Amino acid sequence: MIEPKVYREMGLNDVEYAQVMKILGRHPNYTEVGMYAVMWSEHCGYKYSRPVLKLFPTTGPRVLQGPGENAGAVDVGDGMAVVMKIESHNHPSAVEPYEGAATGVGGIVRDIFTMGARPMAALNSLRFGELSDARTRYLFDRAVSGIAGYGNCIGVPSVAGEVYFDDSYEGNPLINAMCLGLVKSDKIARSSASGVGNPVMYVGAKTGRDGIHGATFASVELSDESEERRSPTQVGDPFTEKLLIEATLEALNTGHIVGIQDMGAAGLTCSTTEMAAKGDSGMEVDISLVPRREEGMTPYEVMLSESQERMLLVAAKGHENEVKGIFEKWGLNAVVIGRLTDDGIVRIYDNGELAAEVPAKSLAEDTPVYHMDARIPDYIAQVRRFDKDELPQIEDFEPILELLLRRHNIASKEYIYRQYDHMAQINTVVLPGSDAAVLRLKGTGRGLAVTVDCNSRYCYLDPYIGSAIAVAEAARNVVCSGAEPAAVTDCLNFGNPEKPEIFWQFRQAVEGISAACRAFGVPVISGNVSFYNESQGIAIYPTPAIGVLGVIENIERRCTSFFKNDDDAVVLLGFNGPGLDGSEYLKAAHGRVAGCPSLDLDKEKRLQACCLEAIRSGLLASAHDIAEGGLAVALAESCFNTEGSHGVSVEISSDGLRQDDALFGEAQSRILVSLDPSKLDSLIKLAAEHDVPLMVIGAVGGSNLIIDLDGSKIIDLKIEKIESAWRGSIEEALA
Amino acid sequence: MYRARIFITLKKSVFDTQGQVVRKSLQALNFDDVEDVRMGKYIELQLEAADKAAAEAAVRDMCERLLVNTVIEQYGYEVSEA
Amino acid sequence: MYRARIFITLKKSVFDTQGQVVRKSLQALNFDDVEDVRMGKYIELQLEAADKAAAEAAVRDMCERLLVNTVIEQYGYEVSEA
Amino acid sequence: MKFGVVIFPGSNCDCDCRRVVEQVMEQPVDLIWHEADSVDGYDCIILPGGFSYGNYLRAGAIASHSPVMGAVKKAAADGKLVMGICNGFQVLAEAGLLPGVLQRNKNLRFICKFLHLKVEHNKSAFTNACSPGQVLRIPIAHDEGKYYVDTKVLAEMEAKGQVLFRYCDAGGTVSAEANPNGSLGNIAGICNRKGNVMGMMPYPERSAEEILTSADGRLIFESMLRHLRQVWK
Ligand SMILES: Nc1ncnc2c1ncn2[C@@H]1O[C@H](COP(=O)(O)OP(=O)(O)O)[C@@H](O)[C@H]1O
Ligand SMILES: [Mg+2]
Repeated sequence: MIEPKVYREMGLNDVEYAQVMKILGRHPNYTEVGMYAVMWSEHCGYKYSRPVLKLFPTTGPRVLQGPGENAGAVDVGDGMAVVMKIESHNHPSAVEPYEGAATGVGGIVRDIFTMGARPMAALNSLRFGELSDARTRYLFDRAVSGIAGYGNCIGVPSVAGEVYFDDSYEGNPLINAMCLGLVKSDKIARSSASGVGNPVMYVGAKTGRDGIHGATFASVELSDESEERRSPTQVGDPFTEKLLIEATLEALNTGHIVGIQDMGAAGLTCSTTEMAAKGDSGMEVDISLVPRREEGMTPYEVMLSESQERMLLVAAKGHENEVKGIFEKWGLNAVVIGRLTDDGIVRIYDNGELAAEVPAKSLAEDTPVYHMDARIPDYIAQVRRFDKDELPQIEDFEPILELLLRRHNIASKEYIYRQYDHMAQINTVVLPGSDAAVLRLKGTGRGLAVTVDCNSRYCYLDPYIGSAIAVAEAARNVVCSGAEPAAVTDCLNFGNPEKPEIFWQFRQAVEGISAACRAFGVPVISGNVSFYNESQGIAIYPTPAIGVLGVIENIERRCTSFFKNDDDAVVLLGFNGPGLDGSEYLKAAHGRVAGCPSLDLDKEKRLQACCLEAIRSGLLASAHDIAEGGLAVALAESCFNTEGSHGVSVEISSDGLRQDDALFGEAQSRILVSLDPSKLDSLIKLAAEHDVPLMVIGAVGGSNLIIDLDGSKIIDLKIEKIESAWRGSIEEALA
Repeated sequence: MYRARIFITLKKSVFDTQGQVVRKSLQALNFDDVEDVRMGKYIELQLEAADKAAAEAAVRDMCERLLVNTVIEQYGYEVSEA
Repeated sequence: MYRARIFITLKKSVFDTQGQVVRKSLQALNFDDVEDVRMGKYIELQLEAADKAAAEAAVRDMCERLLVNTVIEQYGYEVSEA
Repeated sequence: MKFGVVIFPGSNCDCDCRRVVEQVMEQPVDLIWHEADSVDGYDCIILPGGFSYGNYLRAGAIASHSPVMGAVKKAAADGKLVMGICNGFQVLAEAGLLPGVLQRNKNLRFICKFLHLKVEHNKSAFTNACSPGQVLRIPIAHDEGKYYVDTKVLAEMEAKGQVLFRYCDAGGTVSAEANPNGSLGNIAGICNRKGNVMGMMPYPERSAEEILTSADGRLIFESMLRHLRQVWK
């Protein structure tokens, strides 16, 4: 019999333990308790989040695979599918940033090629404390190196991402890794295991004691104790991963693989039970056959190890040697460790001796579900008490613009993406630096645009609206690149869901994402939940990172955010309005995080439709989403073109807003575009058809950024000067 | 003046993939009898200190604070008069 | 069974960028008296050999053929019975 | 003209090279497994970029001992063209087919970006389609690209025209600011004394199509074709 202390420490509560006993009709043994504990943790079992996640729209004409598999898949035309997913690796990265971030990349890439898709691009969404803090600088630098070290080695280009710095992440940085891959639509591989007698094969790296109970570790708050509880850190081996990619894709190509699943969180426990459950099968495996690199491992340790770069697959009977041969050609282990049965039971033997015997579905599907209490947090009322008229008026706008351009949340992210190979596979036709990365689909004339976005300060101020804005902004970035948004993947990073205030944030966020996705007709096809992002009891800002994939029908009609030709007209497309709430300006110039951002989904939809049609019709030379730092920052960013910078001169009026709001406000649903003046009439006509306001505000040219506000020239700065401040800011902070 | 030699390796519990690959490569070169290759870092430096004990203390301190990632690495050192 | 410890450093004539960076970082941590930091590789391995001399010969051979790039690197080693 | 692109475990850019040879240059090309013991029948062997054997120990070191490298050495001795790109260059240097070594970049970080290369002369099998001093826009993506060789060898290489490409600015000036990784003499690409083995850190196949914002890399493939056609005539 297992002591309550033991199962509680593993993460099961008394009610859950009783439930396990009921399922088994007996006391579970130590190994079985470990297996239930890890599979019923939030990280694997989604016991708190599952009822809420049901709110997402997950279907659509393009969807080939929604949530529930290793990754989602959408049809991108010509019989091709894109497989996509995002995942967190926050807790491991807080302890060992290089390996944590690296293995995060490894894990998400495995999810993609497990579906039979060749990984074609990686993205990342990062959150840290402020770079003025030494520990943060270390975490940031090492995490970026880890992503680079792993991604570069496996030849998957890291094409886009985002990073924000805010005190709320100081004790709990976020590392979210996203990946997409390409596969023929009729060749998508799945994780369900069927066919009695089919051999179960273990392939890839050997098993050690790393990361045991990693999944439960991800389901508790970080404290000094977590250092102790932690079993050896997982270290990544990108070289083995690269071999695993090639061998797996080659093996899948034989058509002799029935089902396949990577071993991520909860290792063998998760892969055996999930594969069996999905295929309505049972499975018998003998873990003494599992290749090991440490001696004396117990069944518990083997079943819970989270060693990296491993997969479980079920081959068609009689073809195991062919499959084995492929893995061995690539220098990898491939061992038959068991076979499928039909009784729905997973039996784990250790050298012939029964070590665990559990119904597959009881671990993989019938996990406990909790309907948690939700309560609006007290801080919401406080931050809403925001009267912008009380803010001191600013006289001198130039230093404010320079300050904003240097803000690490706004400054160029070159320091990061220089370290990522973003060109491998020669598909990246819009490199990092524009609103979204654009990849060509070789041999089709079409392309993809991808981005990941989330302004978590907005989400803190209002999780519902903030999350809807994250979807809107990501979609807008993709639209500005000339693509039609096709699918969303999301990584929901929150604090401890057992606290009603956190659960409220979580539910509001999911509702906001759902509303936006429905409005834009874009389904959620995959995602990941990361709770317990707290340190010393303080939660991070709610951070639902939203990845959006868009499809470009004609790759020649792609668009970037940079001004290209002198004398092009500069146009503000979209809906001006108040936007100081939650803005970077409010924080940077006034030290305040307050107000409530707003978004009108209908207007946003019209704006995106209009912009997309304008790009598709070849009207625009550039399109740039107006986000952090408002119009003034967007103008500057459009000037900073690595292929030759431009100046710009505009005249605007504050039109009922405060002057600082007109310059730096972050009202949603606005896009800054430039175009040949001869095409202006067509754009005006198009905007009218879509019922989208449009303002011609100036022209590209000169070598300065000049803004005339309400009849006086309030900003006149040399591009060269502000560009080098913007480009160098993050690197300076690290020096 | 003291001379310190510092040897850093991965902890035994951490898998040394690099060492594995190097071992396989040595075997392919017909060094069949090679086993258990561990790859690590080697640092040599000179430092001023009051005496050998002080030099050793300083070296330990450097290792803990900067040179070694104690989450996954372990280290040894030798200090001698230079 | 013999145990070999191999120390690989850049030749004196080759600039050690990493060593320089580490020295600066150490000084920033107030280890002011540190000089001449050289970064290198440390390899530990076990090997079977008839006797110590044979083990040493094998280690030299491994270094020359694979472990060391003699264009820029130099090495030392210690072999002991394991 | 038959091309062969070698795959080492950990090669990443084999398919990119194959695409450019096959689709852009319209030449036949095969992928060659690292265990192959012959590369007979190919006019040109390409060692692609990537992280062969994880670049463990030293970049290119372990791959340089692969069985196929014996065959590549023979092909080189027979006067066949051999081109190493990025990791391929590192392999050739480790294999002793090219002088010098590639060390970690001076900033100790991976660097991925477009930059400019100055073509030193056009009297080589790899540059004959360029004009002397021509500036090519080609990207780099590497961690260990700082070229180093001792001064005596360098002087000899310079004298024999073995330096083919140097990092420069858009105007063609070879300066310290235009040197991304600390390479000696801004060296980005070299050939052996005989002129049939070439290694370069920048990636010509990543800039061989207009859609990738530069097609300058084509000139290097074009040069090899011209050279081979001459030989065959
Ligand atoms: N962590 C990162 N990894 C890779 N690219 C990044 C990262 N952070 C930012 N970028 C790139 O820098 C550019 C600017 O990012 P961001 O300021 O988030 O743009 P936007 O506001 O248009 O979404 C984008 O091209 C983005 O992909
Ligand atoms: Mg953004």
